[in-house]
Amino acid sequence: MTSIRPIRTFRAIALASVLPLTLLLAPIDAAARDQIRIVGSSTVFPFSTTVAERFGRTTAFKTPIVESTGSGGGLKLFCAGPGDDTPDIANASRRIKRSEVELCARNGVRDIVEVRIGFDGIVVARSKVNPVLPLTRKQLFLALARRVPVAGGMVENPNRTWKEVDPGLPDREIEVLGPPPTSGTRDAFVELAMEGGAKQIPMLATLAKQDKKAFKTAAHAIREDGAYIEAGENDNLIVQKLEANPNAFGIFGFSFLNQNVDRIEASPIDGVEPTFENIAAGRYPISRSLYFYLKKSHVGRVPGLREYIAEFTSERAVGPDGYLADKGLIPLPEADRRTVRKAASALEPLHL
Amino acid sequence: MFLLAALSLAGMTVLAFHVGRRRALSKAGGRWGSLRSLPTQYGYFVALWTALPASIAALAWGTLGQRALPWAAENGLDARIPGLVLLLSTACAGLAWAAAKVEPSFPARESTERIIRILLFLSSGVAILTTIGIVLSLLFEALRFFALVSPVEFFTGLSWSPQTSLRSDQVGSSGAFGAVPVFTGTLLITLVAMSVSIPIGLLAAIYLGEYASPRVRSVVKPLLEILAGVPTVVYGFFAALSVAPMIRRFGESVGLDVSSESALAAGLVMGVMIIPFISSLSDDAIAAVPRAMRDGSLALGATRSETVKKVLLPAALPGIVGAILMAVSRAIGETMIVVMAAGLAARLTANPLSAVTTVTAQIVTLLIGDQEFDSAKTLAAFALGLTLLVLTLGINLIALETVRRFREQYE
Amino acid sequence: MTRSVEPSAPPTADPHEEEPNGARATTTVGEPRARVRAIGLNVFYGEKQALFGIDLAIPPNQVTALIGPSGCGKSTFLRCVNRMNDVIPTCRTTGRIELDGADLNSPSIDVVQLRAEVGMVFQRPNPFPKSIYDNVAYGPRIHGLAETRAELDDIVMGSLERAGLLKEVEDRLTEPGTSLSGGQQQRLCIARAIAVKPRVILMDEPCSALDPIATARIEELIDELRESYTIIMVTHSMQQAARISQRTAFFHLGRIIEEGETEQIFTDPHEERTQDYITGRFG
Amino acid sequence: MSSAGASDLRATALTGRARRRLARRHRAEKRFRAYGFGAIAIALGILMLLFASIVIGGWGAFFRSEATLEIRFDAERIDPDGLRKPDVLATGDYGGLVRDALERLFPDVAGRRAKRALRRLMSRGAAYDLQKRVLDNPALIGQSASIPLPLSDEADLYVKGRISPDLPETERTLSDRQIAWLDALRERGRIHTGFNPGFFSSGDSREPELAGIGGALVGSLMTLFVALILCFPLGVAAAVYLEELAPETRWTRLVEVNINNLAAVPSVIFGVLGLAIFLGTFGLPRSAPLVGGLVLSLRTLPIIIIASRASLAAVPPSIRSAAMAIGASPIQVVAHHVVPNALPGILTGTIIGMAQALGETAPLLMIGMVAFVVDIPTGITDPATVLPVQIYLWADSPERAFVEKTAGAIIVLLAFLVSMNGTAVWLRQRFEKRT
Repeated sequence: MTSIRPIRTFRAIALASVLPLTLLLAPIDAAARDQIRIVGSSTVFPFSTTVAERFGRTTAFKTPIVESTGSGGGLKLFCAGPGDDTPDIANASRRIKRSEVELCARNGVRDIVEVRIGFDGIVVARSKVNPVLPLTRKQLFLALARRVPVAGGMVENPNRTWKEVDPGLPDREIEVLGPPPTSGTRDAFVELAMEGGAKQIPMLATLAKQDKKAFKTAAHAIREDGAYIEAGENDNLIVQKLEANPNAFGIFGFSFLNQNVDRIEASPIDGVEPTFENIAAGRYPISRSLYFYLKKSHVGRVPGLREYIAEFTSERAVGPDGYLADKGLIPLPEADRRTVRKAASALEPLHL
Repeated sequence: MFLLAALSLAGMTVLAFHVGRRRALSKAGGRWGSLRSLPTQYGYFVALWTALPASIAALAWGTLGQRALPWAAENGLDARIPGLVLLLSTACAGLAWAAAKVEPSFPARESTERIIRILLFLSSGVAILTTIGIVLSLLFEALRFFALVSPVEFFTGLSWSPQTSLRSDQVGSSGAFGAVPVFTGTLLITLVAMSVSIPIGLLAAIYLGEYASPRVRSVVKPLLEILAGVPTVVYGFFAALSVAPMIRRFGESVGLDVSSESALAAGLVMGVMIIPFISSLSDDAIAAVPRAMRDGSLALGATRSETVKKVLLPAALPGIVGAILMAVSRAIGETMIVVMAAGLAARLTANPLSAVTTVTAQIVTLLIGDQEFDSAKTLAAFALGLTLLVLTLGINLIALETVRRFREQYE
Repeated sequence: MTRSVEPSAPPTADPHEEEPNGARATTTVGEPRARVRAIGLNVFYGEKQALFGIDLAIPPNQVTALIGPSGCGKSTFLRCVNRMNDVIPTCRTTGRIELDGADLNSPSIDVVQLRAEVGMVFQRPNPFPKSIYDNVAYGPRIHGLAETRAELDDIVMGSLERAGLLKEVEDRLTEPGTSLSGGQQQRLCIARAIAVKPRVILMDEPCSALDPIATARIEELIDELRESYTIIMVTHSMQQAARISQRTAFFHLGRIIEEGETEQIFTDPHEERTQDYITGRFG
Repeated sequence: MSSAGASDLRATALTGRARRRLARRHRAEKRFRAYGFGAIAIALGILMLLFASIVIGGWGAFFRSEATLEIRFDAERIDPDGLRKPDVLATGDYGGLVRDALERLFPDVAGRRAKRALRRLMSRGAAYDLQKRVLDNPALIGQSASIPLPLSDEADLYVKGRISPDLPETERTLSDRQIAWLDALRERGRIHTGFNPGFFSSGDSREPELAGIGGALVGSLMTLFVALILCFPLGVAAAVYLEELAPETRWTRLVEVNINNLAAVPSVIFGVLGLAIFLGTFGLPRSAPLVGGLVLSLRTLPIIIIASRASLAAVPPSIRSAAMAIGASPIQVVAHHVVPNALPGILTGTIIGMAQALGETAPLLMIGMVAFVVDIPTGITDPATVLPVQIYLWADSPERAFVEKTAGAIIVLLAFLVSMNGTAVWLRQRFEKRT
């Protein structure tokens, strides 16, 4: 035991054990917040962070902190209360729910400002190895719905191959990698593609007129027998899995298609290709709006909030030639942009 | 500011140590013999009484006084100053009180040791506090979930499909919350992982312990341990992008229908991650078998492998079983690999070639999803977490009990 | 290549090839019949030499006691006879050691077979964590000495009987070997060793961990076993050596100082150092 | 050499059956040995495969390409009113300077689209770089200088050879024209690829060519520091209490079961705990290394306690008896003799626990550390992120160039891990040599 001197070691240990006690002091240091805090959707995250970074670099304000928590988790934090320890902004890939607004109000978060920032197209894509396969929403519905109409009744989806869905399609097994039920992307896909497809089937179309609820139950359920594979929220991973598995289709956001044009190719839906122009013009059927929500009460308390909104709604950010377009955000029509900009700068509260 | 506070407290503690020691010496008139304890022990006594109350005060201020921060900010005050003052004055008071107690007849060592004993005892209680904290932070939300979904459905339902609606104007699909497929998925992946890691880990441990030269051992063992340290995110990519396609191609070449996200891929990679847990812990267990056992067997003319199989492994069994159970709970708790490679489809199947999901993967996706935060969907995560906690507790109790029984038998 | 007797000689894969005294292997003619014979045996642990040119002949069916102060190389010598030194990676042997004329360090020697021929009993009893029966049956099982269960039973019972343990454990054969007392455990280990029917039994201070009563029983047993086995025993107890051995070798600093009939060594040693040791003046 | 016959021990006694049996046993032995070797070969092979694939993919992250441009610091664009006020200088149109310089290099480029395509060759960071230069030295205004400025992520990938010009134009993110411009710049010797110090020193960025792991690295170190100074003393104290002082009671058994159970609780649940207790009850700030460290210390505590107990138990009882016999109190025995002797083992366990904490992602998801943080944190209550989270975030970014950055960050993380494991090994070997 020559290399360790017990007594000295003991003193070192004694001193080391004082150290954690000093940690208790750390909260003393927590001063009032001087930077914007943003939480929410992972879909809005790339755009929100781009604006935040630019805002931080070109103004005297600190760069906002943006967290990727998912829309629901973000709104939960947002609605937790009006204090400085809650976020100022929540990003969402869907509109806020009435029940969420009510909950916010119960917690003292009253004046919420809604800002719509643009569109996100949802694409159905496949590896470039195969030729482009145009699809219709009806075909998507028949391939992915849990129950489909056969001979006047609804049965568990019997279609194993695309050919069974539509004789014009190739004789390949149906395999689609898509978002899980917890995802806003899935939600939008179901509402726009599946519901749209269902409406083209006469039997369901009549049902839609008679019993809206029953129709939606039929239209929104996605099959769970393995043809539709719930892959995680990581769209990059889906893209790479498509490369490894050329027969599978993937469902994900437009910006990932944009960055991987050398590897994957999107199917035109109802004859419309998911291009920047088509989505912006509203021609592509599966696209949704992206939002962020802001606490009016924090404006003036947290430095830079007003300026951040101004930057986010400015033409150089969300315009057709703006830097967010480079990142894959599809701009709103010009009139909408103007309305949004005006409402946002006036901090008009949300009315559902 | 924090640094200033920490440094001043540390400084005061060191100062208190010297004050206590000097004071004891001067009271004793330089004659150590008249002191009941060593001078340094008086030092420790005073130092303890300086640092301890001050830290408790700081904690109290940090958690309670912090709430005063916004108020202070609005009134143009720096709320940190009173905290610092509180800290230093408590420290001074403690120092003064303890220093006054320093007398040659004062049993400083006993006094200090009593405090240290209490501190050590409290440290051991942190584990219990943590468990209580975990249970509490899961329980309430889990109860809210069970108010929405009956526990009978949760524990016995064979269909997991949290497809409830995201918005009120939508209609949810099945919205089934039967957790059985989620747990069987976990079981399946764990089984695959174990069937990789147990043979490889155990054989590696045996080779390193019984055959490899010390040089090889000293290089290979730490290399193996790196496998356990690689972040699971990295493994997730490896599983999803390298292993899964490989299995799929292989499966297609022999005419099997393999899902592109298979339990097999996730399980194999998880198994690789777990190898070092098994190999390191079993290596220790085998090395702990007395040398005399090994020599006794060899001296009877047993070959090394016979010695290993017939003497060492049975003797090391409790340790190995413990290692395996620890690895099992690690596999059950693993999240990222599954999220990336096994998919999220909850299917009741025993086929490792199909996509399954696990409890942890569901917890993560439920918690960070886009759905509304007051739905059964989000709350389900807490119910799953609580069930998982109870489950691992059960495994551990069994493990401890098994190990104890084996020990009794062999000691 | 005759340098190999020097401590600094490089380890050789095939030590007996460079055996400098190889010629003496043929000089066994005329000497008394020996079961184990060492000729110029050197053992090194790394750079350190533990045995220096040991020459020793051990006759069959006798108890040979190896005595000497701690660290003198007795146990090292013992472990050469069943090549247990192979377990130590740094250990290396030159010179010759024979069992019934067969060179034990020859590469053609199968260590596993050798150890079946040369049993060993250790300082501390080391029963396996198995039942009493399985402990004794271990050797016969691995060497395939019994074809049927009945044969195995015979071997086990016979060995326990010979080790004088059968009466004590007859009705508890399935209990773990570790449940026995120290002396019983040691006799179990002896039973385990003789179950393989070895020619030689090595004993490394077999009684040092036992109380006097258990020691007496073991000594009795050793004396009985002498009839059928050649026993080499390391001991620290002069009395024990005097009581039960027929021949004694005195080791000191890795060399044999003196070797011969026990009676002669203890009553009329030729060497002064032997005299000093057995009378307790050093050691 | 002895005769062949002499080498066979029981030449006459060994029957053919026994001989075959012996041969079979030796074959079994060889087989078993081969299995063991194979197991290690498989494990190490996978490790190598993993490392090789990461290093090949991520090596490029340590380099970046720059183009040297003739920048004219035009007062019109930066400081129209000529007052040299810093807040005016900060908002100047530095992107315009870069654009001007490019257009001077390629005067025949006309049309809005073409000019935009040309501008997109340069990183947005070029403007930030010029802004910093001017703020540091306002005298530059009105001057000209030739300055190396970063290329955009896609141009960088092309220069590094990761985008093939042979692909059809529609299948790559760079157009034929952009590639022609880059080739022209290269011919004129204006493009250099060199070590990218920014990768280690900068914080996160949405532009792959500007993004660095500096912030995450500092965040990781702070988080680990907090976790270490908490769980090391606590872990050792708990281990000492349980192993040395505590009587065998229900309480100690309860604690023991608890510790073993905590070691197995999924780490994501610790995140839930941190959210409820540290953020909810104690009101600590979100995304702070302080909270991350607290959560990770609870996660690592069981590992350290288990390792410390094992190494305390390995201290020979004779040392305790010896100290006890000269009249040391139990606490003194522990403090002066047992703990110092067990220290190497304790430290090894601590390092391994820390290495695991270093790689954790899931619990930090819950306490807000999965965040975009540009500023490098300066204290443990500043918002920060950690390396594995940075990897997780980059892996989810659409830009292709982040693939390389992700692998680069993984290399750094693995390097940390390997060096921590190395330290543990070194300690262990020192310890083994001593005893």
